[in-house]
Amino acid sequence: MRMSLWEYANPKRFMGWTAPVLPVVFGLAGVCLVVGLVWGFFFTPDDYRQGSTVKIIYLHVPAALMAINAWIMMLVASLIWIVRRHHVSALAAKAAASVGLTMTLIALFTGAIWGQPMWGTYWAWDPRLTSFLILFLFYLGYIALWEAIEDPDTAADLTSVLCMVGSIFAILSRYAVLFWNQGLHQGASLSLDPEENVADVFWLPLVVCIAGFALLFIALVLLRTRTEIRARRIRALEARVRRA
Amino acid sequence: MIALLLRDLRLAVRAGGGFGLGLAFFLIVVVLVPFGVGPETAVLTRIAPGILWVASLLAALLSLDRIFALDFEDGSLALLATSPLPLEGAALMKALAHWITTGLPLTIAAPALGFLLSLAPEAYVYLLVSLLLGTPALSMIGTFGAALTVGLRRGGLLLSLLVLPLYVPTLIFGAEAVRRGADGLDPTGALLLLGAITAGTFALLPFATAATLRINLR
Amino acid sequence: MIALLLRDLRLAVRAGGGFGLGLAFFLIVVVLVPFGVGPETAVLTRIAPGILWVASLLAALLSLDRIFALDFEDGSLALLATSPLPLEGAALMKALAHWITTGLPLTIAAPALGFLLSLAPEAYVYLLVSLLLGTPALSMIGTFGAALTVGLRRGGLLLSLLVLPLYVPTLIFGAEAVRRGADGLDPTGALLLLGAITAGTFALLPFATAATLRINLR
Amino acid sequence: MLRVQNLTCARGGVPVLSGVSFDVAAGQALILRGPNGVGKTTLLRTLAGLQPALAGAADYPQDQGAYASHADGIKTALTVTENLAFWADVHGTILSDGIFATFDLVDLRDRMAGTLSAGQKRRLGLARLGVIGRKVLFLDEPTVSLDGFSVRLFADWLQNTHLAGGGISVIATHIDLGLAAPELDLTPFKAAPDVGGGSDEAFL
Amino acid sequence: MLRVQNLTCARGGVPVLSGVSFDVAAGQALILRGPNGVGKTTLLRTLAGLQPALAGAADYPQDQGAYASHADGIKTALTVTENLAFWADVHGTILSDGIFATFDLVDLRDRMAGTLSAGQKRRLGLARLGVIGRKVLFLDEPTVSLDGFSVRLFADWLQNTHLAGGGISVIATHIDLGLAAPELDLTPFKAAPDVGGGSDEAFL
Ligand code: HEM
Ligand SMILES: Nc1ncnc2c1ncn2[C@@H]1O[C@H](COP(=O)(O)OP(=O)(O)OP(=O)(O)O)[C@@H](O)[C@H]1O
Ligand SMILES: Nc1ncnc2c1ncn2[C@@H]1O[C@H](COP(=O)(O)OP(=O)(O)OP(=O)(O)O)[C@@H](O)[C@H]1O
Ligand SMILES: [Mg+2]
Ligand SMILES: [Mg+2]
Repeated sequence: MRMSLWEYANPKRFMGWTAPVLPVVFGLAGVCLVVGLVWGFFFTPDDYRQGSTVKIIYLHVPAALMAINAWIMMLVASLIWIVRRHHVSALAAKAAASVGLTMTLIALFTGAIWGQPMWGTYWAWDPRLTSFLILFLFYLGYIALWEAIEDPDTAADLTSVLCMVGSIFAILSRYAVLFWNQGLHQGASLSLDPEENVADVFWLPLVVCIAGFALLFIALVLLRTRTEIRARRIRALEARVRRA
Repeated sequence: MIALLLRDLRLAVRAGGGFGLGLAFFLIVVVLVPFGVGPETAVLTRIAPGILWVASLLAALLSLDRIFALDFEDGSLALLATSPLPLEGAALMKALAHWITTGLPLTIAAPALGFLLSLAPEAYVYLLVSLLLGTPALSMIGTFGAALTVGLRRGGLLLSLLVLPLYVPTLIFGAEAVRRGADGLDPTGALLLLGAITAGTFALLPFATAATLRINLR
Repeated sequence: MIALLLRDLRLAVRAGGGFGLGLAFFLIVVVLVPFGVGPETAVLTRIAPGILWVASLLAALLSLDRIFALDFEDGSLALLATSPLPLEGAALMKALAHWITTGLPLTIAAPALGFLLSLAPEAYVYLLVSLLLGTPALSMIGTFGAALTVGLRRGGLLLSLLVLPLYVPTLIFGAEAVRRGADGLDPTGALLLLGAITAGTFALLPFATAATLRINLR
Repeated sequence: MLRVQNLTCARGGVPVLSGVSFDVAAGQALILRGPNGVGKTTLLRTLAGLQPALAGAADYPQDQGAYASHADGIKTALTVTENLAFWADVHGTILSDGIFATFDLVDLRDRMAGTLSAGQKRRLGLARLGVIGRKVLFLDEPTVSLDGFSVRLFADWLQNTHLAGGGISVIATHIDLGLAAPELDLTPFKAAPDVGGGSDEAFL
Repeated sequence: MLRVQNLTCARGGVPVLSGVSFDVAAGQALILRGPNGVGKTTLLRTLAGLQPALAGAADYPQDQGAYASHADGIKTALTVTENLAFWADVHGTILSDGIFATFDLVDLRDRMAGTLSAGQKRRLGLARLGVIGRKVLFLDEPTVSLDGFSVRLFADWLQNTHLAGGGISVIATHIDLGLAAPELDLTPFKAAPDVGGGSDEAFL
């Protein structure tokens, strides 16, 4: 019998195949990050306008990208939970949320540190910054809802609904914020149009860093999902012992 | 469904004046701001549209947790869920009742309070229109948030945390419309978007709310 | 009495993170104001002290109705009233627990939020000191208000209505202290008055609160 | 007719009862017995469709079930009549005057529900059952706080009006109602510690 | 010893019972009977000092009274042990292990009170009485929702521990507790429509 892809989402199987995969992903993430950051920090020239401060881009941009990706992953995982009720996907959504929150914070902090030399202020109500602040609030609410509900299945259901409704409103907020204020922030640095891209010397290490962050994100989500599965397993065993 | 609306309105009136109090809170927030910010008219005029909108948002927020909490505690909600009334309809009626007891009186009173904050004279019309268009969305979104947190004790603050980011688009378009009106610019775009949000929330959120309630009643 | 304090803190933590949420509400109010008022830094700097104080006041307010409501509903309050614990002590402990879960985290976080509103750099110290001196008064006054409305369903909004005027002096002196700090003036007078209010409320209100509770328990 | 087959139900994600099967014919009542915590409330809520069953099924005419427990949805700020009228409205039935007499509420018609004594409030809660006109009643300790006279009043209504009209009811109680109805002891159905199906099932 | 003399008590500003007099000696219990709405709850709350009497007085050793009703101050977010420990702390007593056995709570010690069944929660509420060490207990329907076994458990504790230790208790109940105690029917004390003393008295 051919095994369905969904079989990998069975908690036991998931624990099985992630155990060997996890160190590999962590290793790759480490390699990419070390290469990308060292390259970016020590082997690229200073920017003619921004000086050495430009180098914070190697943390800022990948973190910002991962912050958005984490939300998208949460949305997909929530949909899978609603449709197919695979416990692993619900827990993966929960895992992605805390990683996403951390990435959002890193993007906000590095952005703020960058803002001081660039715009002369740590914080401005620029649309992109503002969108990120709103994203941060969404993450906070989502995680708080997970924490507030006792029964894990109920929590998974409710957070899934919140994630779906929240996604619509997050997109709406993005447009609203653009409508509200035109900003100071840079445009996209990675674009198909070569004219718009940052110079190649900055670009290559940036790509490596983004790959590193992406791998790190995957590794952290896997790790946290495994932790959540273990926690649920302990819960189940405790319940069984209590009843016996 | 009308029975539910009437009951909720009657309860709001009986239990210590539901109508008056949302309004009173709005009034007090508007009054507190000059104490905090200082009495200069120029500054107040400048921030009036924003403060009025933020205050109506907070006034709406404050009564949200009552939408379902009492019905949940005394078992009405479970009984409603097993009654012939579709839960989607109940959600809609709850939002409507909340709007009638909070949003509507607030909208009617807002011009008077704009006065306290020296709102620019041109802006009054837009303040009224934007609140009329926008506050129903606040009630509907809030009802959804209330459904999410209904089983939880001390859900009140969690509710604010969940609902406030959802309020952002409504707030931005609403305040922007008033500000543009005050500055003599054209606020139609903002008003249209505001209307679209309200229409969208009323089309979609009753279903999300009903689903959430069903989960929470399990 | 310590047992009551510990129990309340434990309940706050268990029931969905009492600590985090008051804070979150504060954060969100501060975030909403620029959406309403517009993003110009000059305006924001100007109104930052007032908004920060009004926001902490509202954050404190939002959780007030929980101080006694749950204990009243499940009968704990009647049992406490017939226990050897003096009700005055219970009132004090309730206010303290409220402050620890709301006022304290809020004070600690306020500088970070001042940042979002581009608060003048000189004002940070005074923001911190004024909140540290003033928020306990907010909790104590709020506890008194909560005692007044404890028997009433939908007491939440009535509570705001009763408590907000009582908050006015604290708000005025608190915001004034920060504004003076921001403008490079001497804020000592305002801070002293703020401290006096806090001392006064803690000396008197526990008795008023206990008396109110006794009446409401009849 | 109500047919319950091999039902497993859970509370807090833990299976509580498993393999519950019984039939109740139209015009019959069934009394659930069992010590505190055996799962009577859980079973009734599952039957009423308020929570999903882990396994098995309960069949009865759709939209004919009604659940009643301690929390009986009485609004303290409405009068007795207003409370009943609301539920009649929601269920599209008519509030007849007879119901007040049946449940000894005639003197209390215009009293705010919040000022009733425990037993009076309970009678109001039971009167709701007479108003909504549902055929299959799931009753969780319906006579708590009632005095002997009121218990008989309720038993009479159940026997002579509800059951006589082809109704069904499943009643969990620790008190003897004086009904001529079969009893079912739930103790044998207590879920074994290793019975499957809880919300953590997949993790074991 | 508890001595009640010519007590008149009111609810909602209306006198409900008047001229209630009785004595209960140390080591004795008194069971209050009467139909729903006669005023048992009102009387017990008045005796416990939760509401003022319109006339008459109740004498018993000060600070020895305790009131227990349905609303028994259980925090759903605390465990069974934490709930009891809190009340022990407030009353300055020590939470002994034996209390869990007495009220059949041993298996539930670390369970959140919110996850208990109705009867289990009631047992927890009763266990509080064993913890606080008060001598004069005013109990309003203490055995509601309890199964037969638990009712006996409670009656045993009351008889062999509380009363045997010189305690007093006044119990309103519709259920037979199996206690050898005198009963008092409150029906004769029902306040006549023209008895004075309500809050509107001065305006009549
Ligand atoms: C706290 C404040 C900030 C936040 C939340 C923030 C957020 C973001 C986000 C979300 C991105 C990725 C967007 C994308 O690639 O689509 C990004 C990229 C970028 N940010 Fe920031 N930013 C902040 C401050 C700053 C500052 C102060 C600067 C420097 C002046 C800056 C410069 C850039 C640059 C150059 C990029 C790369 C352009 C791109 O890939 O889009 N950011 N930032
Ligand atoms: N979250 C939970 N975790 C574990 N067990 C739970 C949880 N919630 C409830 N239970 C247990 O489930 C069992 C069934 O409870 P239920 O309320 O159905 O009992 P019951 O038969 O109605 O009892 P009673 O006669 O006391 O009302 C009880 O033993 C209860 O302790
Ligand atoms: N506000 C009010 N106005 C008039 N009568 C009231 C008011 N509140 C309560 N009552 C009446 O006072 C009487 C006494 O109530 P109480 O709760 O003491 O009765 P009880 O003997 O405990 O009854 P039960 O056995 O049902 O618990 C009841 O008849 C009740 O209807
Ligand atoms: Mg039960
Ligand atoms: Mg009673």
